[in-house]
Amino acid sequence: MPHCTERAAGEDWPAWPAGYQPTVTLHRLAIVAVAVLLLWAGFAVSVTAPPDRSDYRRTALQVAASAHDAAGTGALIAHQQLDGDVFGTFADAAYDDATRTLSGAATRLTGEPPPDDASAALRDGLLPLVQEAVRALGDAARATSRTALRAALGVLEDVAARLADLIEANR
Amino acid sequence: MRREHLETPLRVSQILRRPVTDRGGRTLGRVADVETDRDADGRERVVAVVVTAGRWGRLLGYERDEATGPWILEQLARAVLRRRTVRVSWEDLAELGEEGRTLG
Amino acid sequence: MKRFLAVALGILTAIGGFVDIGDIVANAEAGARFGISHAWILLLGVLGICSYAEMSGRVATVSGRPVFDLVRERLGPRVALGNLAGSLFVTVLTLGAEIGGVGLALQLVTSVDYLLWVPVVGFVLWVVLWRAKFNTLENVFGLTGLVLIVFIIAFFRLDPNYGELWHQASRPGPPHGEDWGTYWFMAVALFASAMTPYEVFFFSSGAVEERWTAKDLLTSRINVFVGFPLGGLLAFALMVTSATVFHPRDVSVDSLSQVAMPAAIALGKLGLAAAILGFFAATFGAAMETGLSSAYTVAQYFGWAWGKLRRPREAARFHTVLIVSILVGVLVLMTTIDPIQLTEYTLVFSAVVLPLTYLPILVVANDRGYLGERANGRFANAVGVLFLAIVVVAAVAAIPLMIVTRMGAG
Amino acid sequence: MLIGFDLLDRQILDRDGEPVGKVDDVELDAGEDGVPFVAALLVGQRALGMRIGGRLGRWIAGVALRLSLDERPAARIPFDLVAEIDSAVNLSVRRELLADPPLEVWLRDHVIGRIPGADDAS
Repeated sequence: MPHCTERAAGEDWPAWPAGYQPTVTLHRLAIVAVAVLLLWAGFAVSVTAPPDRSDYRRTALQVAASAHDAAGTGALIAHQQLDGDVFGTFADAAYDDATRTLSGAATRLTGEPPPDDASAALRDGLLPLVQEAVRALGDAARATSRTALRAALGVLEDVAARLADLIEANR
Repeated sequence: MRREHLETPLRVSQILRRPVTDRGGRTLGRVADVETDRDADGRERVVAVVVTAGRWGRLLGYERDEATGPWILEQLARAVLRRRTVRVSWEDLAELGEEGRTLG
Repeated sequence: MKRFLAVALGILTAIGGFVDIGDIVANAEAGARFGISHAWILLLGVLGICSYAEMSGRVATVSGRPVFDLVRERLGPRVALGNLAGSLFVTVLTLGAEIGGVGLALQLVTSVDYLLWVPVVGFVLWVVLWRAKFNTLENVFGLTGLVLIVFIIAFFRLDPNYGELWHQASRPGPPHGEDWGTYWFMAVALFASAMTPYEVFFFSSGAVEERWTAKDLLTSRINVFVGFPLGGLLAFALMVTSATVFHPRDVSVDSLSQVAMPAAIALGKLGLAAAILGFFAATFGAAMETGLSSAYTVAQYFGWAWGKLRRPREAARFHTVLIVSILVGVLVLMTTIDPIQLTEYTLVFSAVVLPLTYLPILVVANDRGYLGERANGRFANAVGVLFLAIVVVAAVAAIPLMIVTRMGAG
Repeated sequence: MLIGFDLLDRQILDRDGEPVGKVDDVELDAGEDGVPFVAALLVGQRALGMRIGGRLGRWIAGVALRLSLDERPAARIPFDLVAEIDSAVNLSVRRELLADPPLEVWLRDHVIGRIPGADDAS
């Protein structure tokens, strides 16, 4: 059986688990602080840097996809309203949800200036479609007659199809 | 600190994780557990300490025979946690390494 | 006869109680964007929760120790404290998401913004947990949750393209316009939605509190092995109806109103009403379970008196944690974060913390000192280790996938 | 018996199976021959905090000290009161005989007990 002799902690021992010795804690704290700073700096750079062409295109395509989702969903709701499948409170809430998706997308598109001419062209193709979707969705939500609803439905389906084409063309 | 000079009452947490070396100064590891046995008066008296070289004091219960399997976890536990586990009887324990922390 | 009824009730409650806001969101989103190419993930998740719940139910019944009690006992106070912090964070966020889900369901029938409902729901939730007959209510909500069967009926009424669905299910992978990153991100979220840690905290604590004995073990197994897969079937119905309605139109789902639409399209107003009632029951039931689970984890770590059957006065610390958890859940929603987005985040974090509670249970389920002959057999261990590997991979992959795919946006 | 495995971090139950606390630390006392024996179980966040150690442990112990509202040391349960150790540590007495944890008492008297219905079983 081995005998055990006195020995100062930390001589050639692995360090105590975190926080046992003040020096270790300070050391770790410094490493953590530097890591956080670096992460934060990286985050700040990536957020504040002006978007390049591919970033812009990615954003634009996401906006187009959201607008397409909203227009498609709006068309579905209008369809169900015409068929008498939904009650009023549900339709209101569903139109609200679609409108929220759409307005979020529109804000993202107008919030970022396009970095070059190709990006500007993409935006100019997309923006009218988004605006038309907003208008048609509003019309459908407010429609009081079947005729008005049917008209809004037609526009929504048309916009959704054109947005799908735009997404496909820029993929 | 010499074993005989341990101040009582003593908390088990003051013994656990203390470094243990043999007479030749070879490191054995740290105290992972304290073994007791019931004496005639019904007291649980300390008979030995379990010393493991692993950094992680907890053994997930694999130091006991009742804990078996899953095979892969057992192997892992043996390899990582139970590496070079020795039982040092209390009489053989001359001194415990410094604590390196204050309690109270 | 009475026993048979009790077993039947248990199964039905397990089916209805399986679905929560995470299942609703993850399945509908996956169905809309990826068709049913994630069906196998859902199957895997259901098998995983069966294995996990069975083990923890067995351990709780035989040893009388719930999950978090064992977590601290096996991992030590320090590691278990980190574990507690992670699990509590996820459970309270999930509680917030469930309360948000109740609010959204109420908004669909009242047109009153969900944010106005949130404090009301939080208060009612607290009152229910404070003094109501919990077991009765658990059964009521579990049984009401069964109306989600409407999605199974809706699926057949939608006249789906079976060939196309089979094609999606049998060739897993991203469809046109999606990539593998988003496919796997969705897979992790879906797996986490089926295998939620709080369900197991709740289940094992219930077993301890109701003092289950070895005789109840059979009942518990039937509940798990019949109830959970059938609950998974309801979740699958949400995925497959969404895949039938939204996927062909290339429309992705990001609101609760969209999730209900297939029921309306197939079954009209009645189907829609059933779907919303189902959402309400499922999310409120889950809010009760997550609220209690938050308090269970803390109380079991510290060894405090806990339990839904105790007088609040006799478990003051437990009830204080419960109140604080509900308050935090409500406050999180009051930041106006979208409850659906909150759900997506909770699923990611849920995947990250799952191994921390799964590992100790797997280890203890093998401990003959605790379970005697009821310790894991070879088969249970093979399954247990397989899922440990899957759970670890999902936990490691969750955050990188979240960052790379920008929360699944691609 | 292994103190680390069989005692530490186990749930303590009274003779009726009611939870008393966790074994947060174990106190040893020296016998006549100088060999230590298990004297008592220490229960409470102060004992836990001191055991965890480090900044976090000191913080836990500090908070517990402040919440305990008096200078009482961590709850100490003499080992003689332990009847049996299985998956939990079972005492031979009812928990009413032990001092109630100060945090529980404070919350009961100032928060939970003041809400209507606190005495109703569900």
